[in-house]
Amino acid sequence: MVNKIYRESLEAIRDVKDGAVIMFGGFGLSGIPQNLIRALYEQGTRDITVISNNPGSRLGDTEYGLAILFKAGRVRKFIGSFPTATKSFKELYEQGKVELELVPQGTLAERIRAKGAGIGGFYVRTGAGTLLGSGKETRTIQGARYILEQPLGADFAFVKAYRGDVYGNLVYRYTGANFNPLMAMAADITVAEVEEVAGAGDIDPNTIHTPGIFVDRVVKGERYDRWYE
Amino acid sequence: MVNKIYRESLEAIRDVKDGAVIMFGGFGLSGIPQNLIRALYEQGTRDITVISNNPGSRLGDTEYGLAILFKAGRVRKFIGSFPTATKSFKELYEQGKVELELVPQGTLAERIRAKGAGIGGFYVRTGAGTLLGSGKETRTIQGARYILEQPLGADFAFVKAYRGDVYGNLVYRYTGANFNPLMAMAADITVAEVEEVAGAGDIDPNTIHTPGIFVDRVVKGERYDRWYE
Amino acid sequence: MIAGMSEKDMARRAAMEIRDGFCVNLGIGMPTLVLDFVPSDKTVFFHTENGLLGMGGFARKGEAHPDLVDAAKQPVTYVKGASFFPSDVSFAMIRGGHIDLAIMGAYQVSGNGDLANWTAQGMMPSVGGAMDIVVGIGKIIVMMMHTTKDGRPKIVKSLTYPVTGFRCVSMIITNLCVLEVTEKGLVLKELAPGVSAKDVLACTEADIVMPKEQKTIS
Amino acid sequence: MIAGMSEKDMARRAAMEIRDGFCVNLGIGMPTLVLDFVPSDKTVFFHTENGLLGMGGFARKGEAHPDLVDAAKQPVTYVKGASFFPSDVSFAMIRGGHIDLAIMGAYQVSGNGDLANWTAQGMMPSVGGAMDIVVGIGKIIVMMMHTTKDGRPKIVKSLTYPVTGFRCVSMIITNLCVLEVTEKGLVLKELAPGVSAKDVLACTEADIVMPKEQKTIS
Repeated sequence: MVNKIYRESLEAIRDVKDGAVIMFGGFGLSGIPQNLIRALYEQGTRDITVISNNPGSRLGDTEYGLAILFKAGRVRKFIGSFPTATKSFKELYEQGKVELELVPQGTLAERIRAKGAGIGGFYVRTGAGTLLGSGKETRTIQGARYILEQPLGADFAFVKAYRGDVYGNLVYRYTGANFNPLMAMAADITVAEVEEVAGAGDIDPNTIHTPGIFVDRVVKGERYDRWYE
Repeated sequence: MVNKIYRESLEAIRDVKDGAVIMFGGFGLSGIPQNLIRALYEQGTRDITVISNNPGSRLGDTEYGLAILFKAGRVRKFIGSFPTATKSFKELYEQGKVELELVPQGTLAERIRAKGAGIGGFYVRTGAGTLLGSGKETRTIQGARYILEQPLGADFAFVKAYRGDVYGNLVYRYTGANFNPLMAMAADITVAEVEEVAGAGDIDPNTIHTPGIFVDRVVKGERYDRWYE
Repeated sequence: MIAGMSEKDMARRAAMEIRDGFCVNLGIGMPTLVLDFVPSDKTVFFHTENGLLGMGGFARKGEAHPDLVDAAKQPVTYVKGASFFPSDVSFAMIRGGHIDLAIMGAYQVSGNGDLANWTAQGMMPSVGGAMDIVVGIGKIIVMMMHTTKDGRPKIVKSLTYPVTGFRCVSMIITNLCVLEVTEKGLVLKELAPGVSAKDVLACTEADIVMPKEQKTIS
Repeated sequence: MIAGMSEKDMARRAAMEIRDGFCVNLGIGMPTLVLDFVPSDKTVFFHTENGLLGMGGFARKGEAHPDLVDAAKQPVTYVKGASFFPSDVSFAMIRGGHIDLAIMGAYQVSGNGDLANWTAQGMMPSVGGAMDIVVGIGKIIVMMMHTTKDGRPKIVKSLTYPVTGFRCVSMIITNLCVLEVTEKGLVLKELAPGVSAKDVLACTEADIVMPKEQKTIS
């Protein structure tokens, strides 16, 4: 019988090897898998490629989320849309200690979805003719300039949902969804941390945002920081 | 103040002109905008292009849904994946009285989504090397053969939801969603018929399937046939 | 003509390919019989292309809802843990390689696993999700009668019907036998009770590799 | 240097471009001030790229939820009729042409409406949704100070900063004036109180078409 529930975050990410490519859901601090990030930090995994909208986020003088991995020098490369959000990334970047692949946010979302949906590539106008479009195959469609974008996958996706059940069905809340449902589709192994574990059949099947087929492991997050008052 | 509610189906489709390209949500008889279809029939609109998974559906000896438009000779062309579902379409097709563009179901869904999402085209393996892929641009990606597919839009989308509110937010039920949320994104004007009209703010914003931005008109369906016991 | 297995026995044999935790797409017609043969100690989610993962069975009188149907447009039920979703997500599951197994019917299968099951000459064509399934789902089992009604082989050297997909079939379960599609071509794995390897060869056009022994399906 | 309008007055002027029923994307920073100037008799849904249509305002103490933020990662509220959705749907709204208006900041705008607002030389680049917005949203209003802090023109003949999008800006609202981007180039439509056409010309590098009369923003 299938039961995707793991007892703790560390257990759910134990097989993540040095050099892994990992997608992290979240936008700023909303919808980030903070417990899986902490577990990965504790585990000491190195040389990872991070795919995420931001490399962590700053509130006042403190940096949260993925920033702990960057600060600790665990990340080889960042693929995302808005790295300016953290000072620790900026410092590493300026010292040439971390690689950056900058992707427009909508293209990032669409590339991840493309991987999950078996799309071999797609054309968008976003970035055509700009620095971010340079080197990409260009095509004129109905008078407008488009560039070809590639699907983007990963070894692991770490996502965060509000609720999840034993089959991996997930429900998000507010703007906590963001990249999470897309990343869940695009990785070899998807690990979801949730605030609440629901029993089999307890989630109305009409309200499920991520069907369990996209999720391999579910773990109840150990601790949720309250960043705002 | 915005209020997208129309009083009756006929009013909601009055400006559909002869020759219009119209998408119809639904799969078989599930999730079809049956009241809008009836209104279009009553209005007498001719020479339309129908984009839909099926050209109606048969139960026992009777044909329902879009079949009434085909039977009445109102349709110039059908774009869809499974026309075998109705005898009336088959007869017209064999007599050369209706054009058929056959599209694999997943490609149909993705082409409609592409139009709604501003994607200029995309590559899929589906159909490559087959009759349905013939004439399409081919490309080898990581050793596999892909074909280029185009976005597919329409003048109107007629969709059906379980609930809708004054802002056009929609909620579907069971397998009633199917093509409806995609078509709602891909047409110049989207008309939604719903079983229940909800007040402003009555639908939990976390459970909305189609945000109101994609929907121009909402009408409460006058009559819902019960096809099954 | 040799009868071999009944459709139910074929479905029972096909169900043995379903492992615990699998998500399985069932084609219209004969493959839906497989629903009845999944042991209750396995968690299996059946996918229907119109937007449901976790199909139960056919709805009984009083259970049917007009907006709850399967790919054949028949009213169905759903199981605990099921989810509903629109067509783009349904085909993301299929095309994106998320579904473990598909069981479908066929007009013809060739020795290298090419499949024809969407249309024939002179027929009004319909395709549905067949072409998406054959490129997206890693394991495809074809479940069909070994020959046409008038006794012509359906397992052929090369397809004469319009192709659905290339080298996509992994296994063929017919009323006569179970064949695996391998690098070396078709291999006869199992025989239906009362059917001999010679019987199979007699009504198959494609070459078949014969292992020393064939198991009989019990 | 002439002060011209305050940021609030610029936001008030920008808000006048919002029609009943509009869906509007507001950029980070100054554009968010527009939220306060939409008259209550208009139904306007504010879009934030991270997955909310129907943003209310900034959350007050006690209202904030960690999973309810805007594009600037600030805690916000939502209005009646709002909806939440994932990033692909959010950018389908943007790229697919469903949003009526975007109001954003800029480093530079050229006379033909080219826009630079994502990075500068020597800066670590960040792009967010800016490049998606400029290709997808039909009407783009830039809201910015007329010059840099040290007085150099931001409205230029051609961009010296890396381009975000080409011929995408429809209107520029600065502390000094309102300019429309037309086929003929920039046209001076309105002046801030106490500002003359000559003042505007003095700190603008791009050519400006001067209609006979300019309205003063009231």
